[in-house]
Amino acid sequence: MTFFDVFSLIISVLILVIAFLAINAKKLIHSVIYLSALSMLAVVAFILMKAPDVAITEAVIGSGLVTALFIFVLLSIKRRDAK
Amino acid sequence: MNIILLIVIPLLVAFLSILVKKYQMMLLIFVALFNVIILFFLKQGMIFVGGYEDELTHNLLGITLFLDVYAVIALWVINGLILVIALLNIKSYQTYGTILLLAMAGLNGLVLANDLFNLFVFIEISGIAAYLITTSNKKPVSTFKYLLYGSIGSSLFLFGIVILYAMFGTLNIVIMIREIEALNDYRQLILPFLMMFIGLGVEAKLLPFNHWVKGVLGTSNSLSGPMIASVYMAATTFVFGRLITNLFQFEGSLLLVVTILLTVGILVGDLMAFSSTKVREILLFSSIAQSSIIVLLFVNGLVIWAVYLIIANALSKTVMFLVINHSVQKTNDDEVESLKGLFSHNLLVGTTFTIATLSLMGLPLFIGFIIKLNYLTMFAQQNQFIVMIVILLASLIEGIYLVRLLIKLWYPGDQKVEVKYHLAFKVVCVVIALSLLVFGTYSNPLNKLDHNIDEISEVVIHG
Amino acid sequence: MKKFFGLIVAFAFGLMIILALRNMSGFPAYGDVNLAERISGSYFQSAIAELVGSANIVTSVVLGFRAFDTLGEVTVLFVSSLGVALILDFKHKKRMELAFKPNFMLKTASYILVSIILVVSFYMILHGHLSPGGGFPGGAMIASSVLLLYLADDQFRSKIQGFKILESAAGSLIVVIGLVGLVIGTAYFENFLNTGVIGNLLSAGIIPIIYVLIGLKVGSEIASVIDQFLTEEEKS
Amino acid sequence: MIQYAAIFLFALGFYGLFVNKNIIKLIVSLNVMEIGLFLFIISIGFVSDGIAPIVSSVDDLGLIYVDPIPQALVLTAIVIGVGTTALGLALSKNIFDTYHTLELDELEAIQ
Repeated sequence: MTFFDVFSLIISVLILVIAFLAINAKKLIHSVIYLSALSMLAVVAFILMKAPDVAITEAVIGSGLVTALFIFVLLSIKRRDAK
Repeated sequence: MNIILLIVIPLLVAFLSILVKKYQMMLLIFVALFNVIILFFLKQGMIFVGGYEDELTHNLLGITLFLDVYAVIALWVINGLILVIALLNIKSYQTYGTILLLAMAGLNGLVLANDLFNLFVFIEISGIAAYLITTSNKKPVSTFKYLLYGSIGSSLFLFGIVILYAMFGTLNIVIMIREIEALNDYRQLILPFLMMFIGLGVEAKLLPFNHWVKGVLGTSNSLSGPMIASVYMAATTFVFGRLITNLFQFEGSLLLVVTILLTVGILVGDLMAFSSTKVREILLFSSIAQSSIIVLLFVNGLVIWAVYLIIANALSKTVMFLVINHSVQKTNDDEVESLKGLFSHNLLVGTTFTIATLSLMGLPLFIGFIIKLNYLTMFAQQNQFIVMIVILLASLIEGIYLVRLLIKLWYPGDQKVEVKYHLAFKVVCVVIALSLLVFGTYSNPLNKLDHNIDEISEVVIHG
Repeated sequence: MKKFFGLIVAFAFGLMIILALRNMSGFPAYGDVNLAERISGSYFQSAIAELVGSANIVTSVVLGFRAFDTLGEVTVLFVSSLGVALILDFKHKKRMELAFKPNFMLKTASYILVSIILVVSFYMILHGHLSPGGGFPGGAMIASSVLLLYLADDQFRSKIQGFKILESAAGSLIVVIGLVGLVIGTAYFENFLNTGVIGNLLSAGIIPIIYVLIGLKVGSEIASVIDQFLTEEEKS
Repeated sequence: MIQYAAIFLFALGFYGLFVNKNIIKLIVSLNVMEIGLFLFIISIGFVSDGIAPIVSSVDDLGLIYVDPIPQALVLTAIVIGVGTTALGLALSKNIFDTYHTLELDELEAIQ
């Protein structure tokens, strides 16, 4: 098993664990953070599969902007709840 | 006159229309008129976007668009109805001009696409435009459900496309058909076909995923009702038909599963319509049943009658949804009881509504009868008796609840219902009702259309 | 308990797909794909690669052979930013106050950081046809620099009208370049400029121009979406 | 190996859509499903000893490359996914402003 196979095995297991946590997290903020971590792992998987273009796009858009939008919505919800 | 103008001009005008917010409805009317005029000068055939036609191996490098008789009819239905609906809603829905422009571009692209991933992109464009059209119902929860089901459907469709690409190495529908025919072992292709069938089935209101229809159409208004119920349904069923007749090979167990799914869909749709008392719910459940019948016709290869059924259904549903939604908006009460005697005051609109319903039911003298008669005889020839029995039973139930609806709407109850229909309304309803009547009695232009639809597969095969 | 049962069903669903894919003879196993059978094999022949002329073959596919998909996808972003504006349109908008109050140091430091991000994103957009990256990540970086300004500076409100004009201008220019290809050449989105030598900065005809326009459009659209999410109803 | 993980991720996203009732959680599981789908698409085009499809000059067009078409498809699909997610989040913000809850069963009870 070359380094390449071992590393992709670790990444696959990690992706499945983090995805399960993202779906079944109790608090919303945790599930959003797990989603962002999942997106970063997907970037690593894209690099493993020799797709640099997609890796950069997923990194900037997936874990950058989508997580920011989620957190803004959660912020406005927590603010509205507090009132 | 290149067919690509039908997609590109609405996009260009939509991009520019966000600067001139006030005139977006006017721009929409101009572009719709422009599209309808262009339809006269289009020549059929295949065009290459980007000009990448590789003469050496003659395989198509880039994306291609394909126009044949089937697509011309679809374009006529889509652009004509969007022009009509836009004209009627010009005052009440000012801010939806740009979204309707993009919906038109997406639907035209949907019908013309000859590349699977391009088809997925246009499904997304027209889908997102549809979610925004339903926001006019002011019901964010049902819009969110529609968005969710739409995204699930298009993800499944993309999954099916990718499997086909992995197996055949191409995304071009014409080449894919040749390769599938060369393979002709349907058991290999059950997974992608089933995924694409369910993926598109979400948009065409088929059984497994049509939970969103009740929320969206149940609270529809005079813009989102006709758009979703007739224009979007016509476009998606046209694309569905093209894929089913040419790409998918339905045999053996796959055919059995799909037929069961559709027949259950027909019965469930009609029974739900039978049992509901809200006017809009009756209409939306009958349109679910109609779309399942249409897809059933495509699956059994009756392409011509499925096309006529789509046109007849689109026309009658536009009239019915326009009339009902307009009256429900005025009285803002959904129950059939509250609309009793609606037509006793405005007779013209009432007669057009009755013509549309009778043609939907398939009574003689209307186009619905000819279609139903022919496809039932076709089924008899293919001796599929279970399907015939189901359709007869469904049309019986349909007859009962539509007649019951008509009686209630005609004969006035206790309180007086006064709903005014402005002139443009009456003109549109009369024109559509007349076309239903004319094609019912004098149907040889349709037969002329018959033979050149027949060779859809030949044209597609030879490319 | 329901979760555990659901998990079993999901695992079975995934397993079923894998087994179905396995016994499909046409479906290649992971990794042993022969590009010659696929259409993409012909993208690497020198005659055809010269036709488009971009060193990054993925960009030649995204903007050359399958340019119509990218046009469709730019429309999707346009529709979704239009939709977000339609859904969240309050009468009188007010910036949403965040919990922390940024002090002076954060504000000045963030302006320096924003300029660095912008430089990187313009580099990425301009070299879209040479190195990985391109219009989409470049545009998203422009939007993330606007996001940084929002977070670092409390009173910052980007000029929405400016983004709208930039977005509509870039979008219509992309479509017009396609139409010019139709008028001059034979087909829509035809590469009518000469494609030069693969690997140079000024190669691949209209592709760098379109990628710059896409970068500006994606950047302005996501920035206006972020602005919509960070404003809320003024409680008057 | 990553292809199996991608298919299981897709199935996990499906499971998330059926199990969750909270609107934000639904959007999260929709994103999980789409990430799984993108990983699957890229794994289709992977060639075992190929290199990234970036050509430095004309003469080394002969090397073994990875399939560029799935990467082009995923580039488009990622941005389409962002569009749908932004719309879904705007809708959820609108729903919360009017109904003050994000649980689907409570919302259906209200409607």
